[in-house]
Amino acid sequence: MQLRNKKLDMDTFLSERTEVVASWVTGKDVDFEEGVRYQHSLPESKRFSSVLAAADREGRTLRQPRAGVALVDEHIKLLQFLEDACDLLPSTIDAYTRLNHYEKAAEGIARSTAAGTSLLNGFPAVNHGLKECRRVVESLTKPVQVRHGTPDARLLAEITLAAGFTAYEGGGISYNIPYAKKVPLERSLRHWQYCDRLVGFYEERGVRINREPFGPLSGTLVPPFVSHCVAIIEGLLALEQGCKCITLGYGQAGNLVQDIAAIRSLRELANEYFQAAGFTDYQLSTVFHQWMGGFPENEAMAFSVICSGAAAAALAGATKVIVKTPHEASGVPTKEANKQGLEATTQTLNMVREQIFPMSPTLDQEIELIKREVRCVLAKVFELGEGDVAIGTVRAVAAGVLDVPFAPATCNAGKLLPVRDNVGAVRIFDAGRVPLPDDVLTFHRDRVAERAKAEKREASSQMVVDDIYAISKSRLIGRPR
Amino acid sequence: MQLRNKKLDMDTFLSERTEVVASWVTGKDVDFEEGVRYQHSLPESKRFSSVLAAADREGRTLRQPRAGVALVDEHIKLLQFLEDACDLLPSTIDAYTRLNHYEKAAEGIARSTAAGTSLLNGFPAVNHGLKECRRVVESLTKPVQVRHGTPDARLLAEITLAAGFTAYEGGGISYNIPYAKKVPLERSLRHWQYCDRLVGFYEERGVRINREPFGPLSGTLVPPFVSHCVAIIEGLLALEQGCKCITLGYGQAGNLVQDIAAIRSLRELANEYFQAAGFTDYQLSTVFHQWMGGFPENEAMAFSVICSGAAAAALAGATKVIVKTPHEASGVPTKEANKQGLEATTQTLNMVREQIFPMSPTLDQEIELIKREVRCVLAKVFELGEGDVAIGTVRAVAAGVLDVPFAPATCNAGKLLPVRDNVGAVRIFDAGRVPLPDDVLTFHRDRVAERAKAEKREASSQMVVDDIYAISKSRLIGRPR
Amino acid sequence: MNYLTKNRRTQGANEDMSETNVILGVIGSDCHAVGNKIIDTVLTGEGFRVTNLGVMVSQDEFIDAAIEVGAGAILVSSIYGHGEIDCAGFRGRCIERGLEDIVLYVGGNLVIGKREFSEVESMFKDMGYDRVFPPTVDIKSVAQSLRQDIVARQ
Amino acid sequence: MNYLTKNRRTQGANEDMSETNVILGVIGSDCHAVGNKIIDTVLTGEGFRVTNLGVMVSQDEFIDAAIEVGAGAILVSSIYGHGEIDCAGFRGRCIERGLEDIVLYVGGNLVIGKREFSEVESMFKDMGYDRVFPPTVDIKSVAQSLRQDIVARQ
Repeated sequence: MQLRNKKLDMDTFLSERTEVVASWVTGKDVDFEEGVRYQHSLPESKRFSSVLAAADREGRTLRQPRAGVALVDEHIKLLQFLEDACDLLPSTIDAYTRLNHYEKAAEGIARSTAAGTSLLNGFPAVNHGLKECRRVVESLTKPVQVRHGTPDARLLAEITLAAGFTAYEGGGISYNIPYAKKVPLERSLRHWQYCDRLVGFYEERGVRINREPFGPLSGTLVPPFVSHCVAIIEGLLALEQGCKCITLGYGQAGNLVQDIAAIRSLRELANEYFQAAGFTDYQLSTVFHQWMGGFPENEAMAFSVICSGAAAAALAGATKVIVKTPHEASGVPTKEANKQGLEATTQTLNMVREQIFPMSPTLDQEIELIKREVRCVLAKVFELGEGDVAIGTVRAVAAGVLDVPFAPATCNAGKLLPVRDNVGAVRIFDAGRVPLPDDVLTFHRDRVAERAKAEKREASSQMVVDDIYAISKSRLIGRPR
Repeated sequence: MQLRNKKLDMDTFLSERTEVVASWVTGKDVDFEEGVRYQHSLPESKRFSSVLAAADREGRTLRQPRAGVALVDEHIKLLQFLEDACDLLPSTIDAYTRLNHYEKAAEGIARSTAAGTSLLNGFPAVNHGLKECRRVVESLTKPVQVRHGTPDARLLAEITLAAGFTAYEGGGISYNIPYAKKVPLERSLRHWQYCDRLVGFYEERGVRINREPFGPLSGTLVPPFVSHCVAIIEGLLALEQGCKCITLGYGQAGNLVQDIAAIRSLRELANEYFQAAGFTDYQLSTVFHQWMGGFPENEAMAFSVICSGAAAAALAGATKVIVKTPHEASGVPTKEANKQGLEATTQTLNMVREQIFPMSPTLDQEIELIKREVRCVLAKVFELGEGDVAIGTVRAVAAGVLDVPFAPATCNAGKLLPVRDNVGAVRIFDAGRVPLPDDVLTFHRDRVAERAKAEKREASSQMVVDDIYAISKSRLIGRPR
Repeated sequence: MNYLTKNRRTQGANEDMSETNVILGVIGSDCHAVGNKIIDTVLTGEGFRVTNLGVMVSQDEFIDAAIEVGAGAILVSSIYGHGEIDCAGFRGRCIERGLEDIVLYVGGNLVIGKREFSEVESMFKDMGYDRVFPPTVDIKSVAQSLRQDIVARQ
Repeated sequence: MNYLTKNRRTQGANEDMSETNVILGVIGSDCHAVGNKIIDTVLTGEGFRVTNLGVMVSQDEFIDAAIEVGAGAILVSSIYGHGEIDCAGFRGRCIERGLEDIVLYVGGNLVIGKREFSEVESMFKDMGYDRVFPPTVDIKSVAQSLRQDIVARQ
């Protein structure tokens, strides 16, 4: 299969579909036409796109947790427990399903049943299959999204969309580079064209499914322009396949001005690129992820990190915020801790949402910086792809033009090295092979030098490591002590 | 005794002192000269003024809890438990001592001993006396402040300052109007001249005692200019009596821009007035109180309120922050909850302290508004006092020129009625008899009207009541639901 | 200080109750004034004739006022945690002074520290209070109970 | 992806250990890469010869690498909570394949949900791991134990 950014034709899709639904036993239950009918039977209040549109109109920031456990009844109980404290529900998929290891997921389900507690870190939707997934949707009153990290998420999409989930996270870059080790980028991009086309088919039948590229990538000091480039590319790829409802994401960096500039520039840049590519009929929203790096073990301190993210999300005007829990440092939280994260977030959103973060030259400068960086990198991506953004992406990643810091994928260059500046904004310590203009590189270098001077040490990889662990050690900036 | 803003002469002070130390049995143990020697024996690390000066130099915000229990050993254990999580320690005095009801405090101590748990809401320092208070100071490594709410705090000052406490909160207005019902203002002002003069005597003997007027007043929607006027007046009164180390306070209002403008304008105004009165040799710092109104019962939500205050304190550049606890809605917290408040605050301060809230026209406007309001009201205070700020204060309060909302004191007019505007800033709904210029009143009226329009209801006392309970009900603004 | 009462009797006024006197105040050395003003406003709006003694009220001041106006109930608030001391013996004092049947309510942060409300409630009921409320209680629901309890006692 | 190892061997290098091979990797279907890179950097800085298999490593891949370089220890990370499944039977598999005496460490967020670390530690020690670490462990202290344990086994 040769990758191009072109809408998949029906024959290609259908022949591929035969393989997809045959790849695990539960696939055979999926009937697209019946799925469309089922989706149409859902009330507006359970449709992700409608709830997002209303929030966007009202300038509200919606709350969404992460949550998923091995067994269906327990999963339903978990989501019902969280439902009152949030606006949008997730079903976080387990790590075996993400790698299409359905046998291992089956083992995890069996062992979880035996143990009486979930031994999987998420909900194995493929193994449970269409009817059980519908039982989840039917037990809830709010829209449910599939959140995962799956390079080949075709069967998962077939099952969950037919089952009434109304939003689907992921993308060919954002669910490969931070989540896989050896999956070729061409392959994951192609598989996500399938998912996007499936969403496009639903759209053509009057069923709007929300599509959300995964914003935070490795979640570790990712400069805004890096995740923005990926988000915009995945948005363009999704639009091409007929998706109409796109939510672009960004993970909290920790410096308030930079975080606000990031969300504001993300929306503006996305509209710019989508419209330049000829798309006008789409619904755009943004998602802000509370801090995705290491958390403090101390729960009071974890609440502080959660609240800082909630405040930034509201001040930035993000359409929704993905919420962490006070158990974050210990992995999968209890349902009570999960709810506490939502409650702290709710209070913060409610105390901040009407407030306006004033425009200022500092904020303007930050917005313009991100825009210039994104435009530089994306220009190179289009150039490398000779106008085709899918081909350009594969080549740009291979060339280190698109480079995600601290990602596991071997296709990723990993030469770009970020570090915080003296006010905690994420800057570039080593640009690797990312083609940024000299004055932008000088700006980053000056900011990093300012910090190095304040700390009376050279900027080095040690400074980067210090930054990675800073928040879990109760600091924003990893200063020497 | 006739009140004037003039340094008390030695004879007056000494003859008054004889009465003061005789007013309860523990008074006889106080020897000023011996107290001076004891204070000199304390290391620099236990001196409030030194720790404040260092923080001010470094631009750090220090953390201080509230804490006090009935019995000395338990009080020491409590402060030792909190010591690692904060920079400055308190001894919060119980409500009976605050009203000089030492017999009732004695009963509280006896009943607490019998019950094996504190039945008082603070530490009855006067009843415990000099030696026991010194045992508190000697059991700790950080500076300790007396925090209370005492209109006549003369004996408490004599005992605690001789015992090695190095900071003393309160003032003739701020510890009367929000704390007492029928104490004439002349009397509390005069009694606080005594306290200030005592601090002045220590200063003259080379012992610097920090003095902190109580900033938040009634803690309920107090417009910044109201508390600023009181803070500046009490600063001037303290300076006149020879105090040199002044910390002026402000209680979080909840709108970030207003809170930052408040702390910045407070420092600038204080320097302006202190220097205009001829004082140049003083040490000024600021204190930001986390939200002093009603808290949500839900502890996760309470953490959010705590963190919002910590963030505002750090962004405003306050020298210290007074920290609330997740038990706030339930009254006196456990020591564990107290520490959790400090931990959440620590994390927030550490994640915010290096960040800079950008200057902007909006912030400038807010700073200038507060300055104009303060200058108007203080001009009238000086006019009413024919140049004497003490006399002017008594007359201004009687005339409703100085007016603290929601205060219990009958001497206070209580005609000023505040309400939030559409972005959550505290504005004036009814100015009562406070002499503000027409354009300022128009500004407030327009802002309140904007909110009323958004809520499709008239601004009314119901809106004010809604605002009072909003934060405890998980909102900043008390909108109709 | 009448701004909060401007809207009194504009809504929810229950004419049956308009002659029912109740005494309101914050007991002991407690200076928390805000909640007291709000309770006054709401109860007045609900049709009670409220004699509000404000903050820092002694047991005898409550009783004096109740005798003077012939009150059907005394509503005691305590926010600062000394309730256990300040509120003890109040029922006995009422009986001594001839108010055998008066309805006695208490509410607020009644003890030092976070304790189970049910435990606090029993303690204060044992002291002779008819009802005990946490600080978060909806005042309108208090008004409703108050109506019933006063009628039941008459 | 060598930027984090630029400063290797500049500090704390222990020459005695410079020939000690250890195998490092994140087990199972776990893609958490950041901590893995840091552990590599620190252990290398401490003088170990680290063979880092990165993320998503199977038990047999660990054992293959250990046999190939003659490693004294295998360090298994698991961050995503599936440790209970992924790590089971590893000691047995090592013995089957002739690595009777190899030092076996495991660390990370090893189970689903917040549990007492002591409980998790016992569970994994029962599985045959020599030491079990929480995610917050100081890697330098791990290096110290590692040195001692490898010497003790030889």
